[in-house]
Amino acid sequence: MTEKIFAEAINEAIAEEMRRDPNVFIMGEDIRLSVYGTTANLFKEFGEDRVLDTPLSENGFFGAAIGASLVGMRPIVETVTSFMWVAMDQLISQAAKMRYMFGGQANLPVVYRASMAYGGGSAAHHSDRSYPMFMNMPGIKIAVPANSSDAKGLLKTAIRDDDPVIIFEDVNLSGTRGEVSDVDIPFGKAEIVKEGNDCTIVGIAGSVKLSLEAANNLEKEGISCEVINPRTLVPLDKETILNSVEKTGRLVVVDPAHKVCSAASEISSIVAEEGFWFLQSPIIKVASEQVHIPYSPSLEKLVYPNLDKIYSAVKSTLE
Amino acid sequence: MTEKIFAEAINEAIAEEMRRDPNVFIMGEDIRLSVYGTTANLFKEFGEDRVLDTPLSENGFFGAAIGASLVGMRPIVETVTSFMWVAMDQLISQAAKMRYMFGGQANLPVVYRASMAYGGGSAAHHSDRSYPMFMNMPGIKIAVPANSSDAKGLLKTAIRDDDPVIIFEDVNLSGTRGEVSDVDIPFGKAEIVKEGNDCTIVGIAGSVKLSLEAANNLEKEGISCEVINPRTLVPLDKETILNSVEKTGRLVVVDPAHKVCSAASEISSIVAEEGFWFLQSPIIKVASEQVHIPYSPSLEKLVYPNLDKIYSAVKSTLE
Amino acid sequence: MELTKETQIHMLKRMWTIRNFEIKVMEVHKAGEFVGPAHPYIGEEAVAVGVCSALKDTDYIAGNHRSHGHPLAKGGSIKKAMAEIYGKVDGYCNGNGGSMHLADFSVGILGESGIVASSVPVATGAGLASKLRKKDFVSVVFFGDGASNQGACHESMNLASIWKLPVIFVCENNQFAITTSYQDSVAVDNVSDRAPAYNMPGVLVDGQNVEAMHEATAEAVKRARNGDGPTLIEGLTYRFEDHSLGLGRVTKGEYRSQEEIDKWKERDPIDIHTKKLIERGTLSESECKEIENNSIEEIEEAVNFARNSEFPKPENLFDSMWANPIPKP
Amino acid sequence: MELTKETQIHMLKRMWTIRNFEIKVMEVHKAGEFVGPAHPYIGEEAVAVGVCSALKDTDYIAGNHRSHGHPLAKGGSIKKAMAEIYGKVDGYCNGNGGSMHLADFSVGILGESGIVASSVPVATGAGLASKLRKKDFVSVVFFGDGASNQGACHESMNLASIWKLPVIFVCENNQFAITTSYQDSVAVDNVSDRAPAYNMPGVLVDGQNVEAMHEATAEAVKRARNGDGPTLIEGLTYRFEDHSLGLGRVTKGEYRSQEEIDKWKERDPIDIHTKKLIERGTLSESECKEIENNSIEEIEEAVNFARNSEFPKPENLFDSMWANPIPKP
Ligand SMILES: Cc1ncc(C[n+]2csc(CCOP(=O)(O)OP(=O)(O)O)c2C)c(N)n1
Ligand SMILES: Cc1ncc(C[n+]2csc(CCOP(=O)(O)OP(=O)(O)O)c2C)c(N)n1
Ligand SMILES: [Mg+2]
Ligand SMILES: [Mg+2]
Repeated sequence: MTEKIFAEAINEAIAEEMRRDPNVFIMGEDIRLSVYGTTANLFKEFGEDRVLDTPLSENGFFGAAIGASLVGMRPIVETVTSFMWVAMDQLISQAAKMRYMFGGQANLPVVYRASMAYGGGSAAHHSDRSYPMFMNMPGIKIAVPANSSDAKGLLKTAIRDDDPVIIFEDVNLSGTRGEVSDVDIPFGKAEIVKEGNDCTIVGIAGSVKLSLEAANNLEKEGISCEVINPRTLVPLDKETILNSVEKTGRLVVVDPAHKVCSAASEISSIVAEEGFWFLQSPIIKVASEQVHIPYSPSLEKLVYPNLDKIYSAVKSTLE
Repeated sequence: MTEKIFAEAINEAIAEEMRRDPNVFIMGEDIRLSVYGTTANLFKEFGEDRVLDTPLSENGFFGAAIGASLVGMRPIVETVTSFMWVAMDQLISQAAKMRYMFGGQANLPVVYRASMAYGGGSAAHHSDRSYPMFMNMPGIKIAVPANSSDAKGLLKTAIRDDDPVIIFEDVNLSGTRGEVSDVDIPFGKAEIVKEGNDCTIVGIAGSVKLSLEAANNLEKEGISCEVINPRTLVPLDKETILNSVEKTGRLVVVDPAHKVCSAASEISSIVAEEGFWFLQSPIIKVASEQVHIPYSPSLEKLVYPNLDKIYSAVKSTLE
Repeated sequence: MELTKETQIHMLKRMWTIRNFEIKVMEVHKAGEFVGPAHPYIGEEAVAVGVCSALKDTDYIAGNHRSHGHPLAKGGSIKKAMAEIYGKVDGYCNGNGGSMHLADFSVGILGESGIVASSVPVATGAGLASKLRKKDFVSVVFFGDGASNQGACHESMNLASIWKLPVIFVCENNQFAITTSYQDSVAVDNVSDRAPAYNMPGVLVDGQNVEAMHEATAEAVKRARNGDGPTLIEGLTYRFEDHSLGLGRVTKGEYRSQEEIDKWKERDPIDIHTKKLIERGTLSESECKEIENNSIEEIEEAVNFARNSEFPKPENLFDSMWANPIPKP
Repeated sequence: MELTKETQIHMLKRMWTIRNFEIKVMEVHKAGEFVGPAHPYIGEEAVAVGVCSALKDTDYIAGNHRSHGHPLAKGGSIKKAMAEIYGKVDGYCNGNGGSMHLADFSVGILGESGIVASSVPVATGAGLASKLRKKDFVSVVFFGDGASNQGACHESMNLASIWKLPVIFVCENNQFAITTSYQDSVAVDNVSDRAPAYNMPGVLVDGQNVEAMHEATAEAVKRARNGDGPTLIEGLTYRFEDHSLGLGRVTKGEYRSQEEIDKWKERDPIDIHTKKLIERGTLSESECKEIENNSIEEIEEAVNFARNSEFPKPENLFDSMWANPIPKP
């Protein structure tokens, strides 16, 4: 076990998988010079046939990755969450649907790494957190790493998986440090980040860290929260969540995505259906306000989940 | 009040609005010959500057509609739900975000009419029901007409509204007949289709008809359901739903969209948060299975909500 | 250069297979034996057959909603194609796909796409794999005149050109996108005029002439395998039937005249090729007739196969969703 | 044809405004006065200024992430531009947009777009409105060499051409998309070589020569107002600074040599134009200097305005979401 920065952990996962399997390659915009900070040195090590700088044509090269995966390669595509809109057709019509439409003939081991930058004054065009939309559409696995260990372990699993995967890499974690091991992290197994008895908090991506901080502070006030990191949203480990709510009787879901039809909505609705009898109080969603991300720092910070919102949510479940 | 077929009601709304306001025009693929059955005679009446056949370039002409709306026109765009993927950038990056990003300077009175065909053997590429994804993204109003009256009244409201609107026109209703009036139907006001006391059923688009049929049959077994047609999902009239659940204590949401992060998930999560204390039993989602729409009729019919699924959902809330 | 006798005959057979397949599909659709949409390829057979006859089994193709001609031309199983259209478990896709989503990976058919132009980037990616892994295969994509206006075509052609990928872009210009003439929708005279915008050769070919299509493709394949990059081939052709089964209501006669249709029917690709074979003495008239008859029989067998195949079972609904399955949400 | 003295001077002023605006933005960004990204237009001023000086106030423009030059060239308020970059309530967009989303509808600026190429269809639509409602205005869209590879450009140019829309496509070819050379990403030699693929004129212009840009635009505007349709203008230019403030880490010197940068800096558009004005006797050296100094003052005022403006208040978070507001979900 070594300590790594989130961005390094990603880099390491890519390099290791590229060494292991000559069919793995990576493509994206300006990755040779590592504009987004996670592809440093790959070009040097692997050369031009394994590390491809692409033109500004996301629909084109997202689709090219799909085609390459169909004939045996394992492409990794680097992008930014907000740039996926221009490539939705390839993501939805092809990556998500192809295998099923073709009766299982198509293997699609393609990974889209979507960096998810929000909270830093990038404004509405560069601050999307769109995983809930992809959750609605069957066919793509969705990973939401919450720390360096997840970042490496989930990416390695993604690369080895024969289904298409989108990894949403929360840029707010880029500089965070954490233990990183050599083991893959399986999809669909949530992590109980902290045990507790009074209220379950499920956090998503960067919100796991926030939820843990909130839980630690609430502990001092005598409120014992269990914090869960789902790690993947498709598949979603609902058992771990339901078991926790069975114990605590209360649930808060912290999700940086827009609130309506969010991952928080989904998790809430699962528990309202399958864990209803465990519940002692309303399920509270702490998600982003239903507004675009304003540029102005005075407004932007109001939009996302924060400690205060979590405190009051947890407390309201205990009233 | 006169009786009209759903598709006629749409046609009538378009024609009336085009007569009323010279800034209203319609564009889409093969609309002059009314390939999708709702634009008959418009070309004859309004001519080539008001009824535009477009090339196969959804991203291009969806965006052109946005640009035209910015400078004072009121475009209606005809499309099919599944063709919106190729145009997501214009829908999300521009239609949904522009007004807010520009501090309210941009008025975007553009209407996208997305016909939603499913259940007829069109397979995965032509059977999308994607309104939940658009619900997640603020900035677009979403109408889901459930009958001829809605079809006309909501479309007229949409055309007059200064915000972008997507109307999901459920093709399973195309041939249904219903009363149509000359009044606009306001956004954000749900309709109580049938009153009842034991269980609330919220249906979406074509599922309202199904839910009503189920409720009528359950009535015979002595189970009294209240059926609600939200009419619009953005804005969503949660008061009407919450009031109903306050009365009935039980909720089933019937949604033809894929189940995960569906409109059903959202409505369930709202009630689990704001109507929790009214609830006497779990909230049940009856939505499409999390699988692509198979071509084969033997499989396709398994995917969607149907009467039996509604019966057992309602009954389970009463156990 | 004259093509081998074998190729000439092979092409006639394949065109007859497609023609009779489509005739049968129209017949059984009318009889209500299946319900989904289907887009007949009748009149355009020379395009797919000319192209695919210049390919190897190890080469890849991808196509669009007008989907039956491509896999049949590439050598996909006729029976499985028909069974798929019937939504049966013995179809290419076990009934999951239907007419618009035929695919047979075992002979290089990466699949047809109901979303117009959507398979163009995918096929480009197969070409990319060939280059990156230093393989010998080429990748071909069929798309229509309407599709050529989609951004996906632009992006893919640019990618294929800058990376010199072994990709062949085949525009089946049947002159209409449903009811919209390409003259009203494509800003240039010919789709192939756009090739210079991607620094690749663009060739306009008589799409009713199967040998011309073959030759243009053979040339493009040579370039592709040589590492010289992509080619845009435009086959100028005509759809003899309605756009789609079931759309007859709007698509009969209103956007194109009966005269025009009749004029094009005089240029039937099968007739043209048959005449040549007979003139050259490659085949006799009766040998040609025999090929036609054999194909009718073959299609009859395929239909019977499809009719006798089972519908997929409810318990198989989720079968093809994932390579590594996940729990039901 | 020589431009009027007035226009020549106007162009010098506008270029200085942009130059000094950008210098100031870099300075205050370094000082941490605002945090968001910003993409300096230094070196490319002649493109936006040349183009916009050939437009009327009633004409429309739309742009991209390299966004400050376009609105300033079109006559947008300098103070509001700066205040927007500061995220203040007196900005164009009340602080909602920031650097990448400047917009001033009051003078025809339909807005900049952070998503590359995404405003191209939008601008095309403004042109469509002009045609459908028989108005006189034209619509201009600025996009980069990188953007030209996006499908949105293809679709928009095709639409504008078949409908003969009064749209002017201005490709600011500064030769790089972040670190990617257009020579590696655009399959043709010049972006304007693609115009024939849309049956429209394509002109390659020296983007350091503001008068050349003006003239090419004036010609395109004439065509557009005449109903002769769109034009593609490529201004060949160079970005003197890093791609974006804050990205210096990767974008300094690794993908382009200092020599190349220096060579291009010798072709500073302001120098080139200033020299001309002095040579022609349009202005004296000291008059030119005065214009420069005035612009510095003007920018200083703008910065003070921005600094003194308030941040938006929490209660205004939802203000601009809807034209017809809806209840908070
Ligand atoms: C993205 C998208 N837009 C629209 C459609 C509806 N549609 C199906 S086929 C077709 C016409 C296609 O024309 P073309 O590409 O010329 O092929 P053809 O049908 O003539 O063979 C259209 C508009 C679609 N399937 N996908
Ligand atoms: C769709 C999309 N993809 C990627 C980006 C990230 N990005 C921002 S600017 C840029 C380069 C743009 O190059 P160009 O169009 O030449 O404009 P320039 O920056 O050179 O002025 C990139 C890749 C983006 N904003 N949008
Ligand atoms: Mg066609
Ligand atoms: Mg550039």
